[in-house]
This record gives sequence, structure tokens and C-alpha cells, in this order.
Amino acid sequence: MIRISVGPDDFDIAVETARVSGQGGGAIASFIGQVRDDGNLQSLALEHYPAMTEKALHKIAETARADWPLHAVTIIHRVGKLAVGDNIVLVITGSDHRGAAIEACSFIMDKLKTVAPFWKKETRTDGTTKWIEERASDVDASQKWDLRKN
Amino acid sequence: MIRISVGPDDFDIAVETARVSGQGGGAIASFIGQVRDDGNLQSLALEHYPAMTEKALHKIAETARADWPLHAVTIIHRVGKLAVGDNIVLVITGSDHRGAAIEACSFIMDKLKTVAPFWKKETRTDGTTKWIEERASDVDASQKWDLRKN
Amino acid sequence: MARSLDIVYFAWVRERLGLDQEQVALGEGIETIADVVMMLVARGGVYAEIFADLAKLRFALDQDYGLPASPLGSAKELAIFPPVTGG
Amino acid sequence: MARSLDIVYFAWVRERLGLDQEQVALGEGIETIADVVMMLVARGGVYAEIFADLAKLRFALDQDYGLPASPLGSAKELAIFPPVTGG
Repeated sequence: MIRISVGPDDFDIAVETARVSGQGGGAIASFIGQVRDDGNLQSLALEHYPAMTEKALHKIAETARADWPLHAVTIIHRVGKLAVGDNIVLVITGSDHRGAAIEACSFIMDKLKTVAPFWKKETRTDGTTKWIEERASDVDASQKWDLRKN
Repeated sequence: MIRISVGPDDFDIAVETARVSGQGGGAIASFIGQVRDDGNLQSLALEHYPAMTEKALHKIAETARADWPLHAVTIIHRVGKLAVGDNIVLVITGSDHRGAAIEACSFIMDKLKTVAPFWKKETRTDGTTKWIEERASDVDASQKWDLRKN
Repeated sequence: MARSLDIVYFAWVRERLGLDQEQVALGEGIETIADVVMMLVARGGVYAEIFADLAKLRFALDQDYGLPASPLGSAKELAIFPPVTGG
Repeated sequence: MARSLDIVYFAWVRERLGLDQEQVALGEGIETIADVVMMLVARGGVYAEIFADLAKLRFALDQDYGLPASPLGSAKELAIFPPVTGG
């Protein structure tokens, strides 16, 4: 079962974990990304392309399900204004095997970072704003999965 | 910060996640292992070596902290009689980087499976019991980390 | 009959243009994403500045990624945006 | 003065012996884990059955893993158990 959710609301890790766990298996991997205070960050604004976002996340989840034996995939991504420490993204995978669950979770995050149409704009404590730029390490991490399959 | 807990009580993923998140970073990876119903499993009894268990888990957590930049590591392992679907183990890692958090979480699980002194005895629905045997795939997964470092 | 295409902009592309979306008429010979972008560059000003370097941009046709050389086909919507930075 | 060693057993080793732990006196020449195990095997019966195949067992001295060849040193506690299966 795939569950995709994109919106301003926070998520409840306990509720989401129980949902995945209820789909069977015994191995549940999850990843949470939060707004990280790197010194003088005030807030993040997360913009997305509503017509495309859920479609892109579904595609990532479906690819993961095709490549690993998963009972459930949950991807929740917040948008709007977020403060330091706030949750941004949650990925949970459920499988019979811990290797499959953890790898699929890692794959989904790497693809989400490079494919899902979200953009972060940061506001510093001095009031300046800046659109965050793509990181080469994210592109590398994403491409490694493609190479692995060939 | 390292938190190790071994005992019969269940854990609360939300509470444990908040604890790790409170240590900073922005990348939180977790793994939950549960009693998996493989058809006719009734329950599991988890035995451990109390004097050694926390020491062994601490050592795994310390090794992970030495190898990845982690703000927090939580390892909770239950013992005693567990039913199908019950939580067995929880590992959470917190880092600035998702790669570090996920890899360290995977490492800790692989080491825990092969090093921490726990033993599972299963009771089938027909009443028969059996001590679970070591799996070659677990040994392989554990050794891969050692090879990687050389 | 002139074809039309909705173009949607995101992140700094949207901000610098001061525009979320616009509808453009596609003349003869406008067959690919790159053709549309060249048409926008030809407007000059901020369009020329933003769209001159295709490597800094990403494109989606009807919500699927496309490359500059991708044919527009019967797509209704072209999205132009910077590399994504979610997660 | 004879040295003594606490031996603790877990999982099926414990069950088959019907014993959680016992204290043994270490005679002359008992210097390694393997020496202790051979001493147990020499008792015959279920001890001989269980401890004959070292490859099926794991050992810890004062709660740190040891190999059959590991010297006992001043260890107080030897644990003998099957490969672990937690997680």
C-alpha cells in the first residue's frame, strides 16, 4: 500500500508507523528530515508544484515497490513556512526484511531529493532570504541507484 | 548521546524520535523490528545475557558514533514473551546528514543481529517450540561492514 | 489554428519573472521545449537573463520531466523551474 | 589455591543442560576457553553431546566475546551460548 501526502500539516510518526506496520512484514525503516539549524537560520519556505508533486512521489514509491519486496510505502512532505526543528519529510517502508526496508527508504529519500518538485527558500535571522541550491552530493546519491541497476 | 534500553516494556516511537531529534541535526533514521507472522507463529520468547547485553549494545553504538557523524543513537530491545506483531527492537540515529543517519542505523541493526546476546525461541500455533538459528545472510551483512573499513 | 501552451514557473524563476504562469501561442516551428525557451529569451529583459542558460533549469511537460529537446507533442502545460531542493 | 570460574549458559545450551550456571574449579593446565570446554566434555553425557562441536557455540569472558583459544586470564565468568539471534 502506498500512501502519499503533501500539505502544510505536521505528521505523527507513531500513527504513520502503525499504519505501515499494519500492512504486515516485521521490518519498518523510516527517515525524518527536519529543518536543521546551521547557525543563523530563521525559517524555511517550501514551495512545490501541486499538479506534479503527488504524481512524482507516487512514481518514486512505485519504483521502490518494483525493486524491493515492500508491504507499504508512506511518503509525507510538508510545504509552506517551517521553523527550525520542524518536520519536513517522512518516509516509511515496511518489508519482511530489514535490508529491503532500509535500502528502499534510502532510495526513496535520494530520489525525492532530486526528482520531487519542491523548492526551499531560507530566511536567515538577519532577514535575508535565499533559494537553496541543488547539492552535487544529492545528485550523486540519486545517480548511484541508477548505476546499481545496470 | 547514546541511549540503550533492554527490558520487557514496549517503546513509543514518537517519544524516542523526539528524544533523538532534540539532540540536533535534521536527519533521523530509524528501524523497527517486529515479530513477523510467517504463517503459524504463535509467539516468541526472547532471552538475553543481562550482564553482557547493554555492554554489547553500547559498544555497537560507540562504534557507529566513531564511524559516522551522529548526534544521537538510541537502541531499545525487548526481552520476554512477545506476540505476533509486537515490537522487538528499535534503533534511531540522528545526524546532520541523511546518508550518515541511514547507514549508521543499518550498521547498528546488522551488528546487533550478530553480536548482541539475544536468543529467540519460537512457539508455533501447534504448540511446538524451536530456538531460531543464526542466518548466514545476517552474518554476511555484518561482515560487509568490516570489509568496507579495510 | 494557433496552438496554445500554459507555462508555469516555480521558485526563483517565478520570483524573478514576478509571474506564476502565462499562456503563450505557439507559432510555426515551435516543436520542442528548447523552442519555447528560445521564444521566451527572444523577449529580452529578464526573460533573456533567466532562460539563457538551460543548464540551470529543469522542465516538465504535463507534469513529467522533459529535456530541452523533448517534443511538445500535445502537452497542455510546460513547467520551468530550478533544480529541486526538497526533502 | 584452586581458581574457580563461573560458567553461565543461555538458550538451548541452558535448556539442554537444565542449568543456568555453575561454578567450576580450574585445575592445573586449564588456561583457555577450549581447555574449560574439554573439561566439560570429559564429564560425558549431555555435556559431551553439547560441547563436542565448538563451531556451534559462542563464548564470552567477563561479557566480552572470546575464541576457544582465548586465555582465561583472571576472568570470573565464562558464558557459553549458541550464535545470537536477536533483533
